[in-house]
Amino acid sequence: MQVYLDNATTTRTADEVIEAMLPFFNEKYGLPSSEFGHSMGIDASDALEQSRKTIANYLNVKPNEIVFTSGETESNNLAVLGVARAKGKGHIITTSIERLSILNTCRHLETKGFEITYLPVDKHGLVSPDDLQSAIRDDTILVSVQHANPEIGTVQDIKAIGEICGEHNILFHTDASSSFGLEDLPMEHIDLATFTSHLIHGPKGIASLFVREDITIKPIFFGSNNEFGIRPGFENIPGIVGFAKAVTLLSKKYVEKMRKQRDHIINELTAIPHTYLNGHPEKRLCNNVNVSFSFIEGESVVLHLDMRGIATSTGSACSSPNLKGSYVLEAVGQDPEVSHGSLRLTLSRYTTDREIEYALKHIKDVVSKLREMSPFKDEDTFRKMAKEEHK
Amino acid sequence: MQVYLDNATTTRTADEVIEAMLPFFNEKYGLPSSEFGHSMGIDASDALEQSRKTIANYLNVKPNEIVFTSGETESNNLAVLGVARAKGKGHIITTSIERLSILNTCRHLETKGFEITYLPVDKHGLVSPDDLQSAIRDDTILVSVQHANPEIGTVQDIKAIGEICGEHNILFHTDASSSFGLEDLPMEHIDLATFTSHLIHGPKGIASLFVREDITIKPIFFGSNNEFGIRPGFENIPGIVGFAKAVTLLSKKYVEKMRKQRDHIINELTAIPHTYLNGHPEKRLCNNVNVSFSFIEGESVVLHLDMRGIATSTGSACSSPNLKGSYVLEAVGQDPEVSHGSLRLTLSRYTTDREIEYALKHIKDVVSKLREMSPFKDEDTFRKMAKEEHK
Amino acid sequence: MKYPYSKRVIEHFRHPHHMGRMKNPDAVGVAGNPVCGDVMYIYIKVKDNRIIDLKWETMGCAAAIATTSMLADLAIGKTLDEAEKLTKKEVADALEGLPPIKMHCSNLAADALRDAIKKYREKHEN
Amino acid sequence: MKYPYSKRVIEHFRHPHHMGRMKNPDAVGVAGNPVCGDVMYIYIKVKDNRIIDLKWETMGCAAAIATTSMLADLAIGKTLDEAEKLTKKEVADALEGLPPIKMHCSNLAADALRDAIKKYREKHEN
Ligand SMILES: Cc1ncc(COP(=O)(O)O)c(C=O)c1O
Ligand SMILES: Cc1ncc(COP(=O)(O)O)c(C=O)c1O
Repeated sequence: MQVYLDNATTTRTADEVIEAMLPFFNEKYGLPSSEFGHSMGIDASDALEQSRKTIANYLNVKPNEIVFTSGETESNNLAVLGVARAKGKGHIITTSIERLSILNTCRHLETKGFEITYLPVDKHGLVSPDDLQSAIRDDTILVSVQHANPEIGTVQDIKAIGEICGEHNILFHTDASSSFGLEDLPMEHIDLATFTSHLIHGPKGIASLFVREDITIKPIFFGSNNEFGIRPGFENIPGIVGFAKAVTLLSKKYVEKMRKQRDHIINELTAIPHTYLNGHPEKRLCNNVNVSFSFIEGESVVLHLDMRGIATSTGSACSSPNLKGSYVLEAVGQDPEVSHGSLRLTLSRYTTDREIEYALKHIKDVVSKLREMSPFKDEDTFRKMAKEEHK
Repeated sequence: MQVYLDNATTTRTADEVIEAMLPFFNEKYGLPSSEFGHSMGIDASDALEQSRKTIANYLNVKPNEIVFTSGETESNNLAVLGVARAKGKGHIITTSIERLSILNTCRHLETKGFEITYLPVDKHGLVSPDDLQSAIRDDTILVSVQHANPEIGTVQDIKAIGEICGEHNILFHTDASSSFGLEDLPMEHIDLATFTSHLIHGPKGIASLFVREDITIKPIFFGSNNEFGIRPGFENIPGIVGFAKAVTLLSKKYVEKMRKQRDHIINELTAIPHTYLNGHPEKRLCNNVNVSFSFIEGESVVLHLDMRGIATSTGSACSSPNLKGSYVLEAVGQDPEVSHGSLRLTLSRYTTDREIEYALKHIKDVVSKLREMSPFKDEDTFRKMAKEEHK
Repeated sequence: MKYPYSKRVIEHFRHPHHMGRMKNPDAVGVAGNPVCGDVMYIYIKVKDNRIIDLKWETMGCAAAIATTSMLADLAIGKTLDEAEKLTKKEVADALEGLPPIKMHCSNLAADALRDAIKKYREKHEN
Repeated sequence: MKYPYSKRVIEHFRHPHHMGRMKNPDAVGVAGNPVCGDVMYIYIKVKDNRIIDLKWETMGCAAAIATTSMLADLAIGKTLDEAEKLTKKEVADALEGLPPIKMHCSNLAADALRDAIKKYREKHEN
């Protein structure tokens, strides 16, 4: 049995999406290069604008507020750098658990004279609106807070954050890639928002940035005058068509299903002794489970599970190419010895109950086998040894 | 009959390419997010590195010299901005007939204190190596000259240009998107080169930048540490796999076929009175025909041909969304009244002789019908009226 | 085929009305210029201050061709005073609209007609 | 399944040798720490200055588990002097190599063994 439980990394492209894209590869393969050009180009232009409309309708925004980009990373950069370049200088507020495409862009801006506040989060990964309120300065130009965290699943109070930004007339960006289709987003409180295709069973290599009509941002690279002058370059028409198709397939019924499955998994796993739930117990993505097992290390869990056909992920340092542990688990205050034992399971609409039963059985078995192998059997010894070596 | 003669804008994705991509949409849909993660991610990582190797082998360069990006525009920006950011200041030399992604990036850099020389071209679109030689200054940091022009097909002497750059120790970038697979490129004289997928029957939304191993450039956006730290963001695996597959399908035999077809078309069209060949008579892409018909306007030619199933393009201002004529035809010194009547036909490996005969018949017919409708019948009146209104 | 033009524009573009040079026109009007890509010549025959025939020659884009053809339909049979008042907007409306960008650059037929009427009057008032 | 590990590593990871706690060891060695994610306990039984039995417990990644298992195979039967000289490289080579990044962070079994031997000697030299 093959069970894919890494849907926060990427999702399977839906068959309906592939079918919608196919004609744009080898039949309607034109590009909208000229308004007064040939039919193949006009068809491409129609497909582009129709797709834009589909996504705008879903979000209840205007088509000219949707800009297509190559991915979440580019959209996030376009939002943050685009505002920074339009303003020239100032103060930006973000959080310590944003994506690297936000964090490293902010770090880059620090070298250019911008000042950045990285808001802390509580032990559940929540940003406090009060913290935001007190971080605001006269020269604050932008607040960027993700809708939901892809690792621990915590969903922020975007309405409260957006209202504070609105009161102070500060632009508010949210990376809503991880929550797209899973959680409602109060678009009326948001100025810029990132949505990516590959997390909603659309193709990779395409995303969008919502840019409220009355906002001016500057492009991050230069060329032709596409996408309202904000994003040059030929449009990835098959990708855009596939993205829009994926949006039409979003449905609340999947959310309900995943929420039930998630709660079942959390109940089963937290019943294992010395196991902690990471992230918020309630304000949490319907498809996200993240737990830490004391005494064992996550890479071995992921590897054993993979050998049994189950794809999962971990925040363990041993699993990362630079041996750094998850900065998100660090930000919520988890001790490193515990975060080594973290395991993330993320569901999709295609995840079946049978797959979940299979995965649960094997997770329990693997955890018990690895714990048998571990020198640690009780929290005291484990924590004490960690503390000693911390000194 | 449907005849697509706009292959310099974009090409049909080859069926073999689609077939190669398909499994990466809904079977092997993982992402290489962790080196020590699950099999689906490892398969994605293998596909990525195998594709990189395929493209590097074709170019006879090292795999770690190939960086994947979202398109020609991004690759060109990464080359020019990437060098500019690494150097901090200096002088850049380019030409007046580069792509907008080079020209507008250079214009942006002018606002940041960089100085740019835009080399002129001769009436055939050729850059003179002597002009380059004399433009070089002590603080010149980069030369960017396209391999071939997508509009008029002129192929530059990249070896001579690269040698001059080499002698002066100046980085040399070439946008080789339009010539990829059609003209040999002396990679040993080049430091950076742009290649895009959608012009060689690969998918849209994916391209690469060759960056010689010993060169440092800075990324243009920020995030995760992918692509040797030069291009962050999750990889578009299906796109990359499709791009690599398209490279394996390149073949000299198609070049030979297209060259013959091109010469036949040029012979037939220049036999029409008051018709001029744009671009170089010999140093010209094997798939490019560009002619100007006096007395008529290109948008009507393109539209009439489209109604007969033939997709072509024109440099006429009337065909562009901002009513500006082709800056390439302007740069080669063509009078605007003549460039309005330009028609570009660009071939692909799939273009058949039958399609060409069909197109030629209809082009001749359309030109003759539109000339019948035109107030101009002789060059003298035509040019004189243009001159008068120019004053 | 979904062109950026109305069906009417496409009809006139494909099968223009009254196209061609007139043998002995009473006046010839010109608008546009080759540098911009659109040039219209309008030839009129006038009788009792009424346009009894009109022919035209146009170099230009689809909008230029269609507007000249449309104008010919509209102008023939009108008195000079009536024809002189024909506006670009009337021509465009009769064509079921034009793309905004084409309204001013290619829709020059009314100008050419006014030029022809002016020249006719200059000749006949002398 | 093409893991970043050799077949040998995967074999030992799946079916580790000599794994478990030893009832009455002559000495226990430790290496690594929970903060870094890899901890090895090595239990030895010694007779006539020779390791006649070895067991181990490891918390850690696949490389940590496989190297401890491999080390057990290599050490059992060796004299203390021989066992003391076992290097990380020898362990890695016996496993047909390790990913470079894992060479130093997870390949700690030899250190744990040396720690056990040291402790054994301290106890028995007194
Ligand atoms: C290896 C890798 N690639 C890509 C990404 C996505 O990066 P971003 O959040 O910048 O889009 C991540 C996530 O952090 C990553 O770890
Ligand atoms: C409308 C349009 N889109 C995209 C492009 C490609 O632009 P670039 O050369 O910057 O890749 C062009 C070409 O100039 C263009 O005209």
